[in-house]
Amino acid sequence: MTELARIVEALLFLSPDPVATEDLASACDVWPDDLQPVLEELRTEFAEGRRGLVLREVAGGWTLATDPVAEPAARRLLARPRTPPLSPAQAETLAIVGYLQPVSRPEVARIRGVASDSATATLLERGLIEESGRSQFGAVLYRTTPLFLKLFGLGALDELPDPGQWDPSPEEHAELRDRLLRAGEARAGIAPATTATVDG
Amino acid sequence: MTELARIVEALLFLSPDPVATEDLASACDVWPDDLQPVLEELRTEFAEGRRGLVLREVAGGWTLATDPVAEPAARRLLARPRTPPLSPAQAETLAIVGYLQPVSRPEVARIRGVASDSATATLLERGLIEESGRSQFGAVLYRTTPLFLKLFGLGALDELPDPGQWDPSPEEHAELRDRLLRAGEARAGIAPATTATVDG
Amino acid sequence: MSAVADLQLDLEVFSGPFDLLLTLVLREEVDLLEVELADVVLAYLDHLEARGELDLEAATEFLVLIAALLELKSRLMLPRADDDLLDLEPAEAAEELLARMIEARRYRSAADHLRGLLAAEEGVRYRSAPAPPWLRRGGMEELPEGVYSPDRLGAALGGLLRHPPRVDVTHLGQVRVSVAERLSVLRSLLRRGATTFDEAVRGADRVTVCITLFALLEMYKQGEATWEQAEPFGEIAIAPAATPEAAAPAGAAT
Repeated sequence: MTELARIVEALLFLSPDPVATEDLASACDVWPDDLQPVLEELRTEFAEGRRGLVLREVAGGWTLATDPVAEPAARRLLARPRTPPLSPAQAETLAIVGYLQPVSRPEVARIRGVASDSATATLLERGLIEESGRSQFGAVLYRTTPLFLKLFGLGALDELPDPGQWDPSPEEHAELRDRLLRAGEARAGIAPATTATVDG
Repeated sequence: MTELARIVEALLFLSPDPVATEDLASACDVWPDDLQPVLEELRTEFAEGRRGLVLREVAGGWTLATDPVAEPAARRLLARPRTPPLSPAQAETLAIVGYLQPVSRPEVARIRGVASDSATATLLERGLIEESGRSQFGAVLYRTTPLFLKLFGLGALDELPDPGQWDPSPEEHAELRDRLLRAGEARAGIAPATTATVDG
Repeated sequence: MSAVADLQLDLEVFSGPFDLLLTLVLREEVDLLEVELADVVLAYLDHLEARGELDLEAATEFLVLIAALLELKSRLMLPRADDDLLDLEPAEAAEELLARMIEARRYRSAADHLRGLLAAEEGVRYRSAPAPPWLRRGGMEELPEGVYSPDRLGAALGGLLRHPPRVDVTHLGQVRVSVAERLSVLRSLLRRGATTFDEAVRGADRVTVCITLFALLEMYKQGEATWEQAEPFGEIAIAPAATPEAAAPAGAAT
């Protein structure tokens, strides 16, 4: 291992958060370009399945994490539990904040069709979202945190897939529209379209 | 690397304190004797001068530590209090403490209209504010620190800018503290005579 | 805000005076989607009964406000808050509803994706340990001076000195009609004989429709008119309560 690789390994061990390439470079007093071969070396060294640790690129930086092979033992050794899974309400709220940030609570409620206050509170408490100023009406706005990216294994927000991929196909779309139109016409049929006769 | 060695590496990475051989063994669900070759393997792997991390056997057991080669870089990366941008909540809380100090936590909450515990905790953690005794009602009081002055490039507290240029109603001449409290209460919708409970 | 301001509500999400509810809704501090507006109307009817008299001005004000809230709520439930959705054709309504369904479904799928990502991270742990002692010492001396601007604090303080703007409801619908006005319209129609509710509100906007209905209620209560509706959503026939004069042929031919 080169000395530079040794230093970077130590820095990643010590840093509580993922470290961006530029920050690693300035700490090591080298140019970011000089760090590329070192990061490649470490990436090979800590490739998945080789060791107990894996080098990961998350939340805009580099970090070391454990390989899942150690999870049962880690659970026995450490009292600290892993991040619990998200409830459907929490996951939906997080998805809306993730894609639309900054977004206000009423906006989340409008999209979900139900109030999302306790889901929002839980996500705040778990540090997955945070406040990000206020809307023009004074409602608190929310955005996701670097911890969100880290825990979900994302390098950056733009790694979230295009949500359009979950939209219905053109056929499904047409069918849905037909069904809605029929329902709409049935409702409109009740309203008087013509002048009704007045009974005496 | 054997699977057992990988697991032990991960456990030593995760554990902030030295881990006894017996604890490692029971976490890995093996006999302590089975762990000896693994520990030898890791001791060679993490021998001094080989990597950025060194495996040490200390009084309490086994622990991973950084090699001294990385110390200067680690200091550059981590040994300074962090100065990430202030969030709106942190800036508001810091402004209140800066201008009104000493100020109590309930006062901050009344002015901001929300409990400001996480912002306060972050400012404390970063050394920008500190506790400064208790109010006559027993609430913790806060004031800014010398670090605060330094990070804001101020020689003394009276160099804080006159808030007049940002004051929405500069014609009012009441004391700043009273005006902030009244504005906070007005924003919270607390009309003096009515009692409204809003279940968020 | 006389009689309306007196109206005290005790709803699931809010208890307090009606005008405060309005304020909080406009400031997005109470989620209108959670407010049962029907309960507000019931509370108002109780309130009226307790007062034992009808203040036409206050009644108009209440109707305008509750109509505005209803409109706002219906807008909130449709995708684009700014669009004028007042007079939607069935086809347009279907499109709006469709867009809303697709949007909700999109984020439900995105939520499933996120839960999948989190599940895939099962067993990945990060180190969390305090910095070693040699790293904790010192630091102060190496700090960059003036990394933050004091103006940020001044601006934050200025924001905190701001009082909320007085709540302006004019954009929700101005009081252009009053119960008294609609009473006189109904009375003049009825002078020509029986009529229908549709006739009384032909071409009128939603607020006028509400207030006309209220005026009609009042006439019924006073014994000035009778009304009848054969089936739900059917025609409302209105007739003068007193013996009608022979319908004058001079009326407009429809």
